[in-house]
Amino acid sequence: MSAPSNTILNLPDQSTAQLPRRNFINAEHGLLSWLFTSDHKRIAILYLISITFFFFIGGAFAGLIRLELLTPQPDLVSSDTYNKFFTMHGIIMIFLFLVPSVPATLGNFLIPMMIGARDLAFPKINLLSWYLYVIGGTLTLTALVLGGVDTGWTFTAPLSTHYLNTHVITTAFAIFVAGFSSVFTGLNFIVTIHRMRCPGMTWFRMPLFVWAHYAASILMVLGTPVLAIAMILIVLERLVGIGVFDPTKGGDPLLFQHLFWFYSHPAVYIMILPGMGVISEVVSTFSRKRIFGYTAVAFSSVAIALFGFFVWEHHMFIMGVSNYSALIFSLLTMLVAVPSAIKIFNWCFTLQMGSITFETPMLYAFGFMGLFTIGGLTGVFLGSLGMDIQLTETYFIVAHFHFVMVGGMLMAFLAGVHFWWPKMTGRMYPESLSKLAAVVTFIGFILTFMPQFVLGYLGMPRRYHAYPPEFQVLNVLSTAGATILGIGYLMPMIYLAWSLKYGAIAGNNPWQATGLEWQTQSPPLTENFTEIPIMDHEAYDYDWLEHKTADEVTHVA
Amino acid sequence: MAHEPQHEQHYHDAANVTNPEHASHHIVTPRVYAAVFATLLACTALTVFAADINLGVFNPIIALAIASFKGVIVILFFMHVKYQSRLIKVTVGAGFFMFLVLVTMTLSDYISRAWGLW
Amino acid sequence: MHSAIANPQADQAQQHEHVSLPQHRHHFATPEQQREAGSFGMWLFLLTEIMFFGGLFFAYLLFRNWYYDAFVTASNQLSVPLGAVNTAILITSGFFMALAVWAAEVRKKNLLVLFLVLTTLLGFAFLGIKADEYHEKYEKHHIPGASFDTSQFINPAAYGLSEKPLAPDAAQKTQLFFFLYFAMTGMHALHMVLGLGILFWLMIRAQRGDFSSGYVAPIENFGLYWHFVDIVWIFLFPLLYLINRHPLAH
Amino acid sequence: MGISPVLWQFLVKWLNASALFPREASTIAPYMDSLYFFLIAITLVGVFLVAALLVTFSIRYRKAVHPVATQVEGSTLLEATWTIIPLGLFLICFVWGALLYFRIYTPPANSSNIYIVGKQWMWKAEHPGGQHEINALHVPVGQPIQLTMISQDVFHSFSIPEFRIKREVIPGRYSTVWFEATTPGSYHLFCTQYCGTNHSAMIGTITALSPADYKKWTEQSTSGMSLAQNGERIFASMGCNACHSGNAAARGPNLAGVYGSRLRLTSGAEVLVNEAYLRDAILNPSQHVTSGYTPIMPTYQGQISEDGLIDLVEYLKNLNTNDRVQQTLTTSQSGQAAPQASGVVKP
Repeated sequence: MSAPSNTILNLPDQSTAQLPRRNFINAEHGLLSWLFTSDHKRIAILYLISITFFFFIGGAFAGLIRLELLTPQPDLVSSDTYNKFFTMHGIIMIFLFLVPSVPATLGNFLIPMMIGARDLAFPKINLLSWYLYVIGGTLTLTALVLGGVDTGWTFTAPLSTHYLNTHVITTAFAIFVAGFSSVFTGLNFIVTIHRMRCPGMTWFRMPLFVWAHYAASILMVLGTPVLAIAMILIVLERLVGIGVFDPTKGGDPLLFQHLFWFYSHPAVYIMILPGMGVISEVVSTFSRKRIFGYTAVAFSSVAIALFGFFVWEHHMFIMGVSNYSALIFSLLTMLVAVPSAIKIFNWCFTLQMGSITFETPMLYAFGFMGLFTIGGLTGVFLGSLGMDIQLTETYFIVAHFHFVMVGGMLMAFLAGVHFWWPKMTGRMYPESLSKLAAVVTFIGFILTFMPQFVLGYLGMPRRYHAYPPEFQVLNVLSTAGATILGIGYLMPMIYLAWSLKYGAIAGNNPWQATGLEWQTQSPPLTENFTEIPIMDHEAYDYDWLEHKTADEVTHVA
Repeated sequence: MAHEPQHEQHYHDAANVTNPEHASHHIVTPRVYAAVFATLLACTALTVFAADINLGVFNPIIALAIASFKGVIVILFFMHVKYQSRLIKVTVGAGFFMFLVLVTMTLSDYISRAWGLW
Repeated sequence: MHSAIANPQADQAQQHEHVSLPQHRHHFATPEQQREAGSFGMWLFLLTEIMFFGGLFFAYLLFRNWYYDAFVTASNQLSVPLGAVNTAILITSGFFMALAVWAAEVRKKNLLVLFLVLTTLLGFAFLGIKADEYHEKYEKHHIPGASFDTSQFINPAAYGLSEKPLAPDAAQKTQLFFFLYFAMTGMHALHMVLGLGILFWLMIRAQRGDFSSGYVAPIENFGLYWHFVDIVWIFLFPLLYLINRHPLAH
Repeated sequence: MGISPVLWQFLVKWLNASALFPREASTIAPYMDSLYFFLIAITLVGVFLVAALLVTFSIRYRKAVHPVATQVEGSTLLEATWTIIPLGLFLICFVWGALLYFRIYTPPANSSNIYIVGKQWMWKAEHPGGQHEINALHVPVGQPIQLTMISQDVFHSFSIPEFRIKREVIPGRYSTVWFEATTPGSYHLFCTQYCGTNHSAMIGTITALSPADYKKWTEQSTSGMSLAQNGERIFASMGCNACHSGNAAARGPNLAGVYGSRLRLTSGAEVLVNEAYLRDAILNPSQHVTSGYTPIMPTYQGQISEDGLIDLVEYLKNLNTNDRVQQTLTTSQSGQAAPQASGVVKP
């Protein structure tokens, strides 16, 4: 700590640095060694590749949607095609990207390492879960290739059950299968976190990343099956035509809404909670400081998970639910906003008295905090009953959930990927290029989605193929922003691939972070640790790190 | 065969302080199983019998009470939850709690729909 | 706190040399940890099953309250004796499964195999009776869909039934009952079929002696699954078969 | 160098239209806007607070200035502050929003009713006086208008952004919303719930007219037969009058003046007869049997369109006496053989 510098980056001497001779990547060779692996780190890499693939497919659809909306006239594609575009964009981004993004890649890779375990509790189920994901993804692509599906990702009955002739059954089945992938991931995490912690790793010594995943896993395990049954009922309704959701036969279309949102609201917490975990790690590391109010942040994750189950009806406020019931759900919605506010302020105050550096993950984390604050507070607009009437089903809601999901979750995902990239691959990404990407992403994002808030209050409905001409200016701005955003996402894709071969050797702990995953070699051994560590300090204990002797590092040269 | 559930030869790993809920294993005897089995059969007979008497609103309540009782003893004895760690007990509870949340919160809509005139 | 590395495996190996089993997976520190993780994982899986059936149970609850008369009449078409016998069969099957877990724990291989066989046979008996009930529904046109026929509910006297006749609009709602009946019992039967498949695999392994040396986790966890399937039926039976069995007194 | 002409054109277009907020054209709009501004204020304060904290701390505690971090455990007081203050603000949003919600979804007693039927992909508006409109709605200014809406197929949503109202149009159930237009002019009508292929073409124009203009429009566009008259015709042709004749010995209950009354059903429940009840009683009669009557009425599910149901409902709403019912009945009985045995349960 002599000369003050602007970075904590602590790389080994690059002239002599070498990747560890034995690590999980070179432990075995050949495609089959990957496809039949039970190593959580390799499965995480498999997930990373597959979700990146689906992210760019989903992103391509987003691009096409924005391109169509450049002009008010329905000129680029036909209405049916447009409807299929946004349906595919939604289904792929939500079920195949956002839900598994952080948990299945970073969570899978890091949770066992963070709690000092050799693997997840059920490695084979972990692999099964990846295969289920791939099957789900393949079925979705099948539906796409066969002609697509145009239900919207919400599958609203009776539209999806009686009035459409697209590949609803294939897609519903795809979501059913992908859902079980998510159930098994969540189940694996819960058991691992309960049962596999190393000696000394008490609940309140766990990194907040693990807490956030624990909370998200509870939601996955308890929520997803309800989506599964809703999808089965949709399929049966289409096949047999029996009328559980058909009012002419005595059914109730709102029953589907209840079952669907019972999962799909908690699902947004499944998506955002792991991202919050990433931000906790990043903010702590780059301000060299324990997270302000660790316990509050940990419990707020669990509180979000718990309250998250009690608010689903706010998606149905104008759909003909009982007004009294709407009151209860609106009140509970206000309560669930509080833990998120706690987290934001705790992260802010973690910076206070810190020693802050501004590496790429930190820039993404700042982006997350700003955008998520806007996304979260605009959620309060929608939870407030009267306001919801004007805003729901318009571009306001589109902007709101993109602020939370893209501005929040995707920023967190990129923060996490950059943060742990040296750990996962053993190499550094190019710092200045990635900083540029972070800034480009942020600007592109604001430009894309800010105009949509205005459009929403002006009343432009979502899922519109054509729109009145006075909305054009804002739509053009949004499309322009989307172009910049697209560049912002392509850049990491390219330079991260480049860094696999040409990046600087990272060494064990380039960020001088405190997590157990950083105390071992990069990339780690297949068995993570040569010996099971003993946790004898609190999480984010930078004093411990400073006084740690070299031999405490698990290392095989 | 049967062991007392606590403090016998099963180890408590001093290093593994992370698992205080660590429960020792308990083998349930066939005699207990047989008693539970007999109770279940008796309850089945009882529920069929009770269904044939007209008790008004109490019919479904009694039927569900008997079914719940049967479910609980299956969970406690056949599924060994009685001898399991608190974690497992909480887990089982959480499952039924979430089911009740699904039912009651959804019913809050259905029940009160008719209250207003809209 | 200088020695941050310990070797619990070595410590535990000293304490518990007898627990070293071939089924012990490398990433668990101890077999006990493995066993607890397995059973906890199974319980979490059963939680997802509760929520999965929960959606159907809620749909049933809702429509039963809305269309009570139709549900009563339709429910009276189900055979209580068959349902009760099936309940008894399933409970007995569960009883033998519980005994199988016991046999595995006390390492009695032949008893274990015997109990597994009995469990399986009773499982098949249950499915056989269920299939017979389904067939009867098929013959009476009570399977929801194009061939569904409500005339029996509108004019029961013509079919020699003492039921209260239903108005045509109410009679249509019996289709909802039968849909839920088939969806719930069908989903339950599907779980039974999967369970029977696993039972065969367990029988083969039990015969091989895999579970006679203290390694009982697969038997134990499958037992949890099988009992859960029992519990679902324990609720399905009164809900579907015994809604209101005294129509004349009503 | 000037602004490129394309960009200039865009700016002019945008600024000429409502730039950031839609026009306030109903009595609800100011209420909605004030809540909106309040929420925007909260958001701005929140965002500036977070941004200010981030920037200030980033500058003051950047590594070059503050090389060694000082470890702080947390502060219960601070954490309690940012738990309670947001909670308080959110609760204000809840109460304010709830009041507004009930205002928008509770029509005033003096509102006049217009029926809306949504179907893929058009809006039909039916005025009680018999004016039918497609993808258009003419309303008078200064008069509360209640919309009673239903969908023939899937979920639709009836949205008039300038009026700040929106309500889902549900298959199989009436939903209602109300507004009172304040400024004459024409406004957008959107379907905001995704409803299939031509969802974005399910739009229309709301024309708010001054009372005088509205009167003129009403007279010009009447179809000659009011909804109630149409309903009366259906009532006779479906044979409803055979049982609901109002005679003491009739098999069906007397329907004159039934609207707005409280009925006791055979199930023991007491219900208020409103539009929804009347519609449901026609489609699912066995669930709405008036106490003292037997469930012999057949269902008309699938036999009357939603428009026909609206006509019938409107007819029953205005039915104060059975004179004309009995008159029609006599004519039809003398004119031909016994009417269709519509009251009898079909075998």
